[in-house]
Formats: sequence, structure tokens, C-alpha cells
Amino acid sequence: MNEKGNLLDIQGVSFRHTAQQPVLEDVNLTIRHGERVGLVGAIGSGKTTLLHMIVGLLKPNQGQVEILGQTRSSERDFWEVRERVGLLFQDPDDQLFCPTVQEDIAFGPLNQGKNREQTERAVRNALSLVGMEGYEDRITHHLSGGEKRLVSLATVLAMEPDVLLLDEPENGLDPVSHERIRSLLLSLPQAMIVVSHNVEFLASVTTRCLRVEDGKLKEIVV
Amino acid sequence: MNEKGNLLDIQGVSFRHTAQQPVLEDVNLTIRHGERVGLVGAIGSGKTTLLHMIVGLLKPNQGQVEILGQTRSSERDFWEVRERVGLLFQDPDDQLFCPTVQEDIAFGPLNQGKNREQTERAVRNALSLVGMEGYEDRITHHLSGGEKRLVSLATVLAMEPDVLLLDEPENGLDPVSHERIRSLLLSLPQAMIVVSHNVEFLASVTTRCLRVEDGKLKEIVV
Amino acid sequence: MHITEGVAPASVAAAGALLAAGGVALGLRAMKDEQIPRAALVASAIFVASLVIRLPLGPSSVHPVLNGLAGVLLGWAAMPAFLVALFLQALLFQFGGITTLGINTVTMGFPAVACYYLFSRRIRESKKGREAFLLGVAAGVTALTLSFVLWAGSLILSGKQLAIIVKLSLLPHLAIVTIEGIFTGFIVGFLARVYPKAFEMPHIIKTRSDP
Amino acid sequence: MSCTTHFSGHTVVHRLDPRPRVVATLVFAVLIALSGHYRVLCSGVAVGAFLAMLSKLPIRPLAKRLLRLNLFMVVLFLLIPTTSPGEPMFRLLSVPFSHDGVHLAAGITLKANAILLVFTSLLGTVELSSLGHAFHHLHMPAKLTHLFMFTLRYLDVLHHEYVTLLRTMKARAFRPAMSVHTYRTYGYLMGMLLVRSLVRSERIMAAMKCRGFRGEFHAYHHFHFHQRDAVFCLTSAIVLMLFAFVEWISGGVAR
Ligand SMILES: Nc1ncnc2c1ncn2[C@@H]1O[C@H](COP(=O)(O)OP(=O)(O)OP(=O)(O)O)[C@@H](O)[C@H]1O
Ligand SMILES: Nc1ncnc2c1ncn2[C@@H]1O[C@H](COP(=O)(O)OP(=O)(O)OP(=O)(O)O)[C@@H](O)[C@H]1O
Ligand SMILES: [Mg+2]
Ligand SMILES: [Mg+2]
Repeated sequence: MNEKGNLLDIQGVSFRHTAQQPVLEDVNLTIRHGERVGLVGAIGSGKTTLLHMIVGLLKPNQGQVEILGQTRSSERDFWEVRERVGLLFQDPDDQLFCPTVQEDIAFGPLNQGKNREQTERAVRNALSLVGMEGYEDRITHHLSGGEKRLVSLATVLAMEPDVLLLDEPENGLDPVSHERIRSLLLSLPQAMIVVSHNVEFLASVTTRCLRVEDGKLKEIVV
Repeated sequence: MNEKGNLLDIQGVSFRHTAQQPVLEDVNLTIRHGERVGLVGAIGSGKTTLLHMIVGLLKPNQGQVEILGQTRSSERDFWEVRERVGLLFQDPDDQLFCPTVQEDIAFGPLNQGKNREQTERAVRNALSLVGMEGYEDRITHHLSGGEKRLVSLATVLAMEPDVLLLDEPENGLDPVSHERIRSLLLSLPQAMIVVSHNVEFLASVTTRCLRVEDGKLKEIVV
Repeated sequence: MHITEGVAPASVAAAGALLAAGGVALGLRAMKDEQIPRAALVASAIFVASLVIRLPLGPSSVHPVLNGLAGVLLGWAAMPAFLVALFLQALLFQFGGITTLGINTVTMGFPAVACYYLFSRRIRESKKGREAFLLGVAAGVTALTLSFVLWAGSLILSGKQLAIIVKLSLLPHLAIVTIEGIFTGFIVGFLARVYPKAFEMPHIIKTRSDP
Repeated sequence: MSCTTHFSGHTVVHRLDPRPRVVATLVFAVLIALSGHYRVLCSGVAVGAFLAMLSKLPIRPLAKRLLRLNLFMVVLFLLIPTTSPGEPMFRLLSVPFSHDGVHLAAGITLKANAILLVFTSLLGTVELSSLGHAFHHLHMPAKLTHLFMFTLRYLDVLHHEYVTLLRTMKARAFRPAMSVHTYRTYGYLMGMLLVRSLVRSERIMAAMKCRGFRGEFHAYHHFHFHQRDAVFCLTSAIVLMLFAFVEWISGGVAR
């Protein structure tokens, strides 16, 4: 991992979903390696949009995105980004689409070109990281909300990303799963951006915090 | 409305979805007329299941359900229940299945055998109750999340039910819509059971609270 | 595999419309009220898939048809489901057309129904994921092959000169049928493992409790 | 993103009652499909072009549709006349184009364009749910109408779910290629979409039951027949009868 320079450098980025009002407008954001950044903001303020833009699932209408030391614009530029930046989706139901937990976790490593044995190891590791050993053959569709959330995180960790983008990882969880996620995040070494409506949670897992408001980003103290 | 006796009396009810562990086990619950009951519980604990059982969409494997003064077991028994008990579904996309708002709200009254004029009146009333006048001809699937939620509630209110069962009515709403729902619920005269993960919200709209845990119901103080 | 607007002369179009009307009427009779949401949702899903999924094939890509799958999931209700889907395709995207709506419904729908009789029960009774996968492949291949035959037939009936189109598309179709088979196989295998209830039509598992 | 948009607008055509529009379109399509004479076909195209202008169809989407259709027609023109036997009409690069073949291809092209234009201007401009209501009032079987409405209602919902699922696959470094892995992945994607749809369909049925549904649909929407609709009916009847008359006096079925 290139430890020099910035992890992420966004300059003058604007984004609009449709003809409507832009969701993000002339946004600047720089994140250095190893930082853990919290992201708050009202519903529909554009937090998810920002994360999706970082991995190139949405393309900005304007501005420049530099990730992992390189300017990225074409779909092909983002292939490398997606192998090194792990995105946890807001809704775990969107993240799990393979029949079994095992296959779902193996999907990423296989796309990265790992062989069978490496993939199996990655699956085992990822499951033990989130404390879900023994879930390999469970049908993803039948898991509970909290289990789905943890397995989703395992699918991301299995790709051994250098950076984590976590979209409301603790949302809709009961207190027990909530605590499990919190301590897991604290134990992970990666740089990360964490979106949440829960400011206490953010304060305990991140090092600094930003608020999305009226299409802009503002540094805040929590 | 029969004001004597209980609104709802559930005795020794058990329910399992499949061969697995039962979701509800030997549950007892009595609700008197006019009460407003909150229901909390972890994800997958069986809150939705309980509401669906009350309107007969799911049939208990064991135990006895008495609603509006009568024991109910067959599908036909529940026809009357469904005309007098309004269920707001957890996901408004499941509830709004007609093309336009107007038709969707009219669906219930028409099934109740109301004529055209009465139905029109019911549609107008329901919309004005939730503060959505002028939405008659809007296409339901173009509505925003908060609007969908309010229209869903209107479809329920249009049937002029004596009891409301509300499954996470404030979930996924921004503060403004949230407040709108809260004050609307406070202004409604009906008895209701409200499911939510938000304890403050429940405290402000209900008179007592129950927690679903390990298949049982427990009275709690909020 | 549509017959485009204008290609079919009146006789062929009328024959297609009559056959389709018969099939759709049977389908509507078989479809209980309770099954309408199911038929509609399956039709929407397949409609979306056939519109946006592009399965890579060499330098190009093909859209799946999934009528075998529709048949296995919906039985006779696949007939009205395809009528609706094809009408919407004609209206929204100009695939097919209205005078050829009957022929195209027949071309898509009847093979689907055939697959229902041939494979639905077997898939329901299959124990292993692999078996379901293979039955799915068979359903996909059978349905699309039958559709091809019906399509070619109606094209040749529409004018002998049009046979050249059939000849030229024979080879590409072989490739398309293969991919459709594999694709359908994976979907059926998935459903058999994750949600076996998919293959039980609601009226088989529960009739209305009160007649 | 939506895949169920119609050509919206505020022209006279948009304001017409959808019921006569459905009927007129159908009769027109049948007449044109039956026709074997260039004057009828050409007038058909002219009527279509006129309606397209009257309903102010947006140029680009319309051009795209016409282009897609006529690309196929170009193939027909190159293929059929050069492969069918018979007297050559002309030669291009010393390849003979047969008389019959050219007429066949020309006939098909005219019919397809005429029907497309009328279909798009008259029906493509109806809000899709009103189209469902029109079908209902034209006594289409109730189940079929409701199947149509439900399908419409959930197309965009499912399309949205598809887009989200595809995004998560991309985020996990998925790149489509001609491989079993790709086909399997799309298979799972589609499987998941179907599972969600089937589960949803059960919840919808439940929601319907809760609102007193007992196996009977009640219609609510009603149309009003205005004077302009009467004018439209009269005009279309005259035009369509004129078509039939010309077809009849031209006699025969020769193209
Ligand atoms: N596919 C889309 N098409 C059109 N508009 C969209 C789309 N996705 C999101 N939006 C709109 O963009 C805005 C920002 O959405 P986004 O999902 O980024 O919000 P968010 O901050 O993540 O909110 P939440 O806290 O609810 O997750 C919202 O107004 C939303 O309605
Ligand atoms: N149709 C079904 N088939 C099998 N299991 C089901 C079905 N519906 C729900 N379950 C299971 O039953 C349990 C209770 O589900 P229920 O929907 O009642 O939970 P809930 O308390 O409403 O949770 P949430 O807060 O997430 O809405 C869960 O474990 C769920 O997975
Ligand atoms: Mg978000
Ligand atoms: Mg629930």
C-alpha cells in the first residue's frame, strides 16, 4: 500500500441524480491514509451518494476524484479502486445475492482472481473476523437482519480492502449486534469512512467527523 | 362499536413460520378498548408476525384468538376483523398496489360495498386527515418514501377502522415527516398497536408498552 | 425473437391472434385471483431481465428470454403474463408490434406452458441443487428451441422469401439457446435451494380456506 | 430511472379519451396489415406522420424508434430481393434485385412505419395507468386488466432493485465476461430478484386481503366523453372507411 500522499482527494465535485436540484455541489474532501472519518447528515442529504461516487458506481457531473494516488474517471479506472476499497451497502439485502453465505463471501475474492484454495482461506478468515464461524452453508435469504449485516461485512472484508466505506453499519440492529459491530470496527486496522445517524457510535469508532448539509461537507466536532 | 369487554384477547398462542424454532410461544395478550399499545423487540423477534396473526393473515399453530368479542379461526371469521381493524404494513411498497393514489385509497371502501359517492368522500377525508389533499391523481410509485408512508396510512384510515395496527409507521422518515406522523397519531381517536424501534416515539404516542423477546411478551416501562 | 410489425400478412396474424386468445383465455381461467400479484411480479421481473441483462457472448451480448422459467413458475398463467409483457414491450420499446402481438404471444407462451408440464413437477421433486440446475437447463433449452420453431414457422408462412432470415439466424440461435439454457439452469438451481416454494403454485399449496 | 414513462404532453391528442384511441389504433393496424396497395400504405404513413406532429412527439426518442425499426428494414431490403427468384427489377453492383422481393420489402416497411407512428402517437401518449382503465371500460377480462396494472405498478420497483443488486456486484469487483462465473452471477442476481418478487407478491396479497379483498375487483376510475372525443371518433371513422374503400376499389391483393 502506498503510504505516501492522500488516500482520497475530491476537488470541486458536483452530482445530481436527475434533472432536479444537485445532491452534492462543489464538494472538497481529502482523507489521508489511516484516517477514520465519520459522516453524518439528514435523510436524503447525499451520504450514500458520496460513497457510491468514491467507488465509481455513480459518476460526478463535475469535478475531479483522485483515489489511491491516481485520478479516476472511466469505468476501467475504478476496477482497481473496487478491488482495494470495500463498500458496505446501506441495505444488507442489496449486498447478499448468492444462495449461501460461503458463495457470497467467495464472490469478491474470485473476481479478484484468487484461486480456490486462497478463496476458501479468505472465506474462513472473513467469517471468523465477524465472529460468524459455522455459517458457511446457511442460506443468505434466511438470515436475520443482524446476521445479514455481519455477513455483508464479511463479504467486504474477504476482499482484504485497504479502505472501508461503511454505510450505516449499525442501522436497524438490536443492542447486542450493535455492540458487536462497534467492537469489530474498533479492532479493524483499515482506514474507513463510516456513515451513521448515531453520533455516539461515530464518536467511539472514528477520529474525525463531517456533516453533509445542503450539498456541502462541513467538519464538525462530536 | 361494542365498548364492553376486550378489544383483543389472545390466550396461549404459538406460531412457527416453518419447521424451525417457533417465533411466538404461548403468548398471552389482552387489550382493552381505547388503549394505545407500543410494541418493541429485536429484529426478527416476531412483531410483524404478531400483527399479521391478529388480522388472520397468519394462523396460529396453537391457542385462541378473540377479537372484537368473538373467537376467530376460519378465514371467514377474519373478514369482519379486516373491515374493522386497519393494518399498516411495514413496507409501503407492499401496501400501495394500485396505479394512482385515489384508486388505492378507494380499494378498501369499494370492497366494503360503499357506493361511488361514499367512496369519493372517504378518499377525500382520508387524504385530508394525513394532510395530503391534492394527491388524488398522483402515481403511487412516483411518491417519495415519506409520501408513500402517509398515503398508506390514508388507505387504512379510509376504511374507518375501529382499531389501528401500525408496523413501524415512522421508520426511514426524516424529522419533518416523522413529526407529522407523530402528531397525526396523537390526534387519532382509535385504539392502536404501534410497532417501532424508536422508544421515544412510542413513549409519546402510546399509553403502555410491550417487548417481544424469545417468543414471549413482557410489559415494559418506557 | 419477435415477428416485427408489418411482416405477418393478415392470415398469419389472424391465426396467431386466435391461438393466443384461446391460450390466454385458458390461462385466465387457470389463474386464481390470489395468483394475480404473483403472475404480475414474475412477469415484471422477467420483463426487466429481458430488457437490461446482457449475457456476454463473444464480442457481443444477448438478452435472456426466460420463457422456460416463466412457464415453470406460472403454468398456464404464463400466457396472459406474456400477452401483457409483449404489449408493454411493443408500446414502450417498439419490440414486436400490435398486429403481431398474437403470434408473438403464441411463440413465447405455448413453449412456456409446455415447460410447465414437462419440468415443473420434476423440479419440485428434485432433491439436489445439481438436479434442479440440469432441469432448469433443459427447460431453458426446450422453451427457446420451441419458440424458435414457432417463430421460424410463422415467418415462413408469412412469405417463402423470408425463409432466408430463418436460415441466417440458425447458427446464432444455437449459441443463444445454449446460453439461455445455462442461465435458466442457474436461476432454477438458485430458487430450488433458496426458495423452493417458488415452484409450488399458490393454488397447489393452499386453496382458499373457505369455498 | 424509469422504464414505464409515456410520451407526456398537453396537446389535443393527449387530452382525448383513451378508449376511442385504443379502438381507432386497433382498427387502423388491422386495415393497414390487410392492405396490399401502395396508396393505402402511403396514406397510412401520412396519417401516422400527421398524428405524430399533432401530438408533438419528442424528436429524439421517436427518431430512435424509427431508426431501430428501419435498420431491420434495410436488412430486409438487402436480403429478400437478392435471394428470392423472379424477374430482376434492377441490379446493384451486378446483384439482381427481384421485382417481387422489392415489393415485399417495401410493403413491410410501409406497414411497419405507418402502424408504429399511429400506435406511438395515439397510445404511447396515454398515461399507462389510464390505458389500464381504458381496457377495463372496453370490457377486457377483469383479471387481464389487473394483471396489466400490477405488472406496470411493479416494473420500476423491480428495475430499481435490479440496479441496486448490480451495483453491489460491481462494487465487489465483478466484470462481465464470457464465462460460467458471469452466467452464474447473473443467474443468482435474477434468482434473488425473483425471490424478492415472490415474497413481495405474498405481502401484496396480504395487504389486499386486509382491505377487504374477497376475490372481486371494483372499478373506480371513470372517463368523461367530451365533444373533442366525438370529433375524433367521427374523423377516425371517416378516415378508416376511406382506407377500406380505396382498398376495395383497387381490388385484388397484388402489391
Ligand atoms: N437513483 C436515484 N434517482 C434519483 N434520485 C435519487 C436516486 N438515489 C438517490 N436519490 C436522491 O438523492 C438524494 C440523496 O440520496 P442519498 O441516498 O445519497 O441520501 P442519504 O444521505 O444516504 O440518505 P439516508 O440517510 O436516507 O440514507 C435523495 O434526495 C434521494 O431521493
Ligand atoms: N414467510 C416467512 N417464512 C419463514 N420465516 C419467516 C417468514 N416471515 C418471517 N419469518 C421469520 O420469523 C421471524 C419473525 O419475523 P418478523 O417479521 O415477525 O420479525 P419483526 O419482529 O417484525 O422484525 P423486524 O423488526 O425486522 O421487522 C424472523 O426470524 C423471520 O426470519
Ligand atoms: Mg444513505
Ligand atoms: Mg417487522
